[in-house]
Amino acid sequence: MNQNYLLLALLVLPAVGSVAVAPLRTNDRAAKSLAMAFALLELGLTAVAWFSYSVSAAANQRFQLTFDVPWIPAFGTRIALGVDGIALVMLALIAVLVPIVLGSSWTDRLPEGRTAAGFCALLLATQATLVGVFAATDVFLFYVFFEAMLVPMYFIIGRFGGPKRQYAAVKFFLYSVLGGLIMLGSVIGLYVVSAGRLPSGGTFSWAALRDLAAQVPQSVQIWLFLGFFIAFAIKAPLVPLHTWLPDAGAEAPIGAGVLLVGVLDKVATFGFLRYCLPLFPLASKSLAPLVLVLSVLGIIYAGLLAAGQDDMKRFVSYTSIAHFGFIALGIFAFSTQAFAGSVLYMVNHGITTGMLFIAVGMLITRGNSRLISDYGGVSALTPVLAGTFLFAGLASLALPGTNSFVSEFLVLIGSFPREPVYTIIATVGIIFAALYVLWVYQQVFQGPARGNAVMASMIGPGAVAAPSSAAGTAKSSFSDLTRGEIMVLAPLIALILLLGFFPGPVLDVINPSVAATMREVGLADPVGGMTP
Amino acid sequence: MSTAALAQAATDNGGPVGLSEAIAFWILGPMALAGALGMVFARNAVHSALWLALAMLNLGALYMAQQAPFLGFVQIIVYTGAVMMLFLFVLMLVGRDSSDSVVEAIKGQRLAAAVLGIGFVALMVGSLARALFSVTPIGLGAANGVPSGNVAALGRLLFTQYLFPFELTSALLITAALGAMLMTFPHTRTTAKSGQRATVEARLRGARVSPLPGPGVFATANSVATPALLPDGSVAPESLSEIIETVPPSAPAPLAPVDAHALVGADHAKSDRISSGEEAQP
Amino acid sequence: MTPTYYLLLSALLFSIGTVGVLVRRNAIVVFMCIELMLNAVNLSLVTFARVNGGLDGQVMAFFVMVVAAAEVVVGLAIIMSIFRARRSSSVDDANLLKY
Amino acid sequence: MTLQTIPITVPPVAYYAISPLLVVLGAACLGVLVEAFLPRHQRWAAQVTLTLLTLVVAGALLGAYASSGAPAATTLSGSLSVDRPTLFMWGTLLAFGLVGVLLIADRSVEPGGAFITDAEGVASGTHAEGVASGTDAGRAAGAASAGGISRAASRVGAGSATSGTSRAGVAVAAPPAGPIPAGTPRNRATAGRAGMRTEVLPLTLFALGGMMSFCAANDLLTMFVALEVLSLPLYLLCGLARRRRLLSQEAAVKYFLLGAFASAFFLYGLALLYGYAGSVKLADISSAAAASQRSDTLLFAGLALLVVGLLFKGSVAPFHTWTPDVYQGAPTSVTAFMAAATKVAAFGAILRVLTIGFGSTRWEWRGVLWAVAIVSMVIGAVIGLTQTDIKRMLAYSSVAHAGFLLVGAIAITQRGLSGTMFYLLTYGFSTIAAFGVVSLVRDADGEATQLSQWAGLAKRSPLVAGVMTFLLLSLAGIPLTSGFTGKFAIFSAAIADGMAPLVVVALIASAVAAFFYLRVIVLMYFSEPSVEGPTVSVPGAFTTAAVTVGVLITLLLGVAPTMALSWAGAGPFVG
Repeated sequence: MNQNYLLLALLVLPAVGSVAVAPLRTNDRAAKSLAMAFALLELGLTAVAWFSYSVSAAANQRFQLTFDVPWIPAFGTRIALGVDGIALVMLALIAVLVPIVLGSSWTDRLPEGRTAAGFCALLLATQATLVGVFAATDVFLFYVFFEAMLVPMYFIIGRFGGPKRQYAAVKFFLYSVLGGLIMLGSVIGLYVVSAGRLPSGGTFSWAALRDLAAQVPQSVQIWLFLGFFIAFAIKAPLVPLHTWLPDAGAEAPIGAGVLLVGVLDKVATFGFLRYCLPLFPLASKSLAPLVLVLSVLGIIYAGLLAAGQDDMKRFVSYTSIAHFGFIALGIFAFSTQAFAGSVLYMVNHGITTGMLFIAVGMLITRGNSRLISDYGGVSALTPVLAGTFLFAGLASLALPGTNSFVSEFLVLIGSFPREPVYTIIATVGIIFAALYVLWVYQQVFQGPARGNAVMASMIGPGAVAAPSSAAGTAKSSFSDLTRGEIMVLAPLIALILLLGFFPGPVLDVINPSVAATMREVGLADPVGGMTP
Repeated sequence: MSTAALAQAATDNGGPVGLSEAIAFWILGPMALAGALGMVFARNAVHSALWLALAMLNLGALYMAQQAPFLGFVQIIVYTGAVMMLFLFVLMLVGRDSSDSVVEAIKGQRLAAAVLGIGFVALMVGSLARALFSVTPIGLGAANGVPSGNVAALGRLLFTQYLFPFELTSALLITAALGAMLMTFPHTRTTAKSGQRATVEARLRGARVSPLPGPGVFATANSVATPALLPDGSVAPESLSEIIETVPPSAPAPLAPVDAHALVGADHAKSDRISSGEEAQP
Repeated sequence: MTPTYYLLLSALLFSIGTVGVLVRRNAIVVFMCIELMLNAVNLSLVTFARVNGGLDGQVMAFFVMVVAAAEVVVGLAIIMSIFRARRSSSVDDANLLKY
Repeated sequence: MTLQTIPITVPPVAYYAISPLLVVLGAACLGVLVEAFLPRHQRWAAQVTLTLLTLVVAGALLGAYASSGAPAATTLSGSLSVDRPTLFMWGTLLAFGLVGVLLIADRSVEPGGAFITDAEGVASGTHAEGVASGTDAGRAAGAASAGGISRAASRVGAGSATSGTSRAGVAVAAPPAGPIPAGTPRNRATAGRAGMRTEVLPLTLFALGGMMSFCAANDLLTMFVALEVLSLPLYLLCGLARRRRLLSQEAAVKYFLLGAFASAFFLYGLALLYGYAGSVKLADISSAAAASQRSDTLLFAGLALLVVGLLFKGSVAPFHTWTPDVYQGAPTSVTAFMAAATKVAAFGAILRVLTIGFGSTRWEWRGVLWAVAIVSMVIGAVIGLTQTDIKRMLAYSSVAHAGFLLVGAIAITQRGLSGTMFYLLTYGFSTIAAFGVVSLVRDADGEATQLSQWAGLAKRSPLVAGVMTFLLLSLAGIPLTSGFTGKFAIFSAAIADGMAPLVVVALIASAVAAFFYLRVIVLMYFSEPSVEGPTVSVPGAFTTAAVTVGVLITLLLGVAPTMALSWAGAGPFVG
């Protein structure tokens, strides 16, 4: 078999980087620079992978750039890597976001006693596990990365997060471990099922299991599906299992927060597409109503909760939950457009929410408070930041011309023929959630200067009459974005516009894989659908 | 019922239980049971040990009745004779609070234990009875008989069939010896042993040249538990034993003049006191 | 009468020993109760040897005695050492290890 | 009286096959001789050399025999069965023995070693010290002084004047210059000079020999004798801690009494099975169960009692009550050795008994063991949450792990067998290394085992905190550690044998258990260290080697377990 080492390199590079950066405890600057170098190198490698991926061959070859060696023969596991279009765009998203995250954290004040080396090492470790999750084509290997992903993220939140970071980190870890262990049951179940049906014994190979899927009776499929589904629903998160995300998102440092809502959670929607649907087609179809109800519920509920938040990071987290509901709706509507829309949505959401998160982070750095009520009239002080924030908000609102518009539109027209009721409800809900972004913008940036944080920075420390909610004293007065910060945000703005106007290249990569997934589910597009 | 007769009875009949054995069982069995119950219910640990010895003796006799003469003797000599005596020995060393407290440490524990025990008895008795009442024993006539009797047959088994466990018990015995030394042998000396000269010098240059007063000396009783009294009637602290609980010097006040007197005479009074042995009590 | 009565006696003795272990508080008495349990087992072994018509049961009883002797030595040594430390052999006094 | 003599034919002995066992037991005896004849200052070096050499030689012999491809066979009249699982477990035991001995022999972490020393001996060690001093000396002093004039009162009260008097209030005499209080420089100096009692090393070897016999025993009598051979040294070792003497002795008494109680049950089970089958060979019991007309009551009563004894050794709930106390009270190095090796021996025996002796009747008893496994997992995970002492916490973790092991053990299949044995290997190394790390975190009173004392450890010693974190993640079963591969092996065997509900319970229990491992990580990394927190001693070569080996193997078995898995799955039991 022809081994392609590109994906292995993608996987190993950040891990090596993590090990290399970790010892640089005394020199923050060197640690950051080295980490950035590794991240950029990874970006370059990812670009190579992107261009090595042949769109024309994708129609009859599910995975490209494959690498496959046996790992633990006794368990039938292999180190099998490979990408389809869906995984490739996710890899690209990671590769783009990590340098930006590093850049946005460049000037972060770390909690006392923590070093930038630790942060960067953990970030790169997270990146390595994320690459593994998306590139694995062996279910066991996927599971290993899925679980391993928790550990660095847990430490990032727990060590570098906000005041309630312990609580948030533990909650995050426990939810994820619980989900992961339930999934482990299903992973083993898959193996046992395959051992009973294959002459060569059990396997974890995704392709072999997919081919086997039709032979597995529906009752078994449902049990196995539920194992995977619960794990993904926790990770996504879908509504009753979502409570960890607002805490984790609020307490995580900005950089980690971007990865958390930008990429980590896409693992779940990716998992729906890659594992739940093709491996358990019968179960997916029979349980789709349940998922749809949960998705729509999530959209409405998270939208309402977002409206009630005073904490900006929590607010962004809640809008993310709403968006995830939307993505899940697209996936379980079973149509090519909706699939493609969902995948594109995953990418776009990573970019727009990431940008929103970073913008919020920049504001918080200036005002030293996460509370919306502590701000007011900031745009007069920082017009560029205000503009950036507005832009991110509009992108998240799916304004035509931004990237989200394309994906949201695709999901809507793809879902509507099959699930009109859910689609309509979801649309209303998602607009609500997005509208609150504008409301927050208005609260924070418009009008006369007001709010504790703003006043404190204007009058100077110690002069505030009631600094109850302002965390400490504002040391930095409100200055506009620095050049470095603009450099961090610029690529994101460019991507938002680019994908808004020219989604074609990405859709081309996605479409063959989406079509293959559709075949694997065994459904035809509903009548009246359009080909994107 | 002599053990020899029992052993005789045992070798007589091979399998089923004969009348003589039945009589022996109905005498020895209840006694063993009584011993066991006595052990559990006796408040004093020494009494418990004695009750247990009774039970073990009876069990030894029962072994003999069951064609196991060697085991019977081992039971009596080794178990009752050595092991139980070791128990008693330790009890005497530890004997200070060897009686049990009546207080229950855990509420309702006794009741629970009793219920558990009765349940266990019912279970075991029921299952054994159901399983075995119809069984006729094969008996050991063949195994014990030719060519050289019970002991030789046991030895033969020990060195063939059970060779490995037999050898393994040696590890057990070494461990036991090593452990007993390790746990109970008092600390070895840390300094070099002092010679006679050093001892003499230490004594002569020390605070006290004369020997320590023995307990009971100058006092009204010669029990080791009674402290020696100094000429002024106060207690001589050096005379207190380190290992024995000392009875407080009772009512020294009236004794003081009498004692001073007693030193020179009043033989009658003194011998009376000593013989009564209860002088120390107020 | 059948040898079963021996087994019943043995079961009774074993149970009495068990109850004794559970109710008595003095470590040495508890240990004696365990010895009683071992003796009860020996009675069973001897009886089963007779029922089954082989001497294995007797050999096993012999092993039990050897093992019990070694166990007694170790057990009493441990009890002695703890007694020296705290001058009590009551199980209840040994309660540092409760959380 | 004429004696006819019939010559005894000694049963054939496969010396090569059982050579590792013979070497270990022989060296233990040799160690006793060394103890008797060598002058004191040479003993430590001689014993350590002898013990380590023994383990290496035994391991080499084992390896040579295993690779010679000799067929599995029973030897010594069927007392011992040297088959592939036996060889695997012997190898595991020898490895744990080696690592355990390294920890036990270490004299650098605690100057002079963690065991009672020649200088202090037993009697003077009884003077109150450490944690025990406060409550106990006070109580003893109070009791003694209530009895009358007592020099004993002042003697016992010595060294703990403040705590003793404050509690008892009646301790009469002011403390004279009594024994040297533990933890002072003077004490450390004398201890370092005097050195530890080296009897612990032969005792360890005896225990190891007992364990090896235990998991190879092919009849119940050998198993019983081996059970005692492995237990008695452990009872003794538990009571030999130099610090916190009272705690240690109490642990020894508890372990001893409960252990003897459990072995009485084992023995009664043996007797009933003998009554049932007329033999105590496992294979005979199995064939009797298949053929017998007799009521099965005896068989199952016997099995139940037998299993109680075995589960006790494996510290499976509800027979686990000794575990936390003993793990906490015993010297940490002994706890490490015991936690890892005893589990192997106990589960080796459980596997053998269930597979050979009762494999044919498994449908009748399996339900009960299902329940036991669930109870064990739940109790271990839930009560572990409430612990505040890290050794107790690891003890409850061991109870939970015993439940997982039982899940694998009751799937009477080749997969279940190999999975359980592999799990024993993974669990053992993680646990030994974890206890090794525990022994490093110390304050003036010795080991700082209170969880609160571990707060902020990562700041003081990032390396130790990192190692501990890795080991805890392994115990929690996170991928890329050996704990995960072990869990996977067991759970896949169980699901393949149709025990999916049990596996679901096990998975949920693992998630709960993950929480208490996580608590330690949270404390170490996310909390601020207290001012008077513990220090991390710089370990000597021995402890470093032990912890390093444990960590490396934990990583290796997590990433590339193929070789170990194939050894574990090399063959079935032969009875």
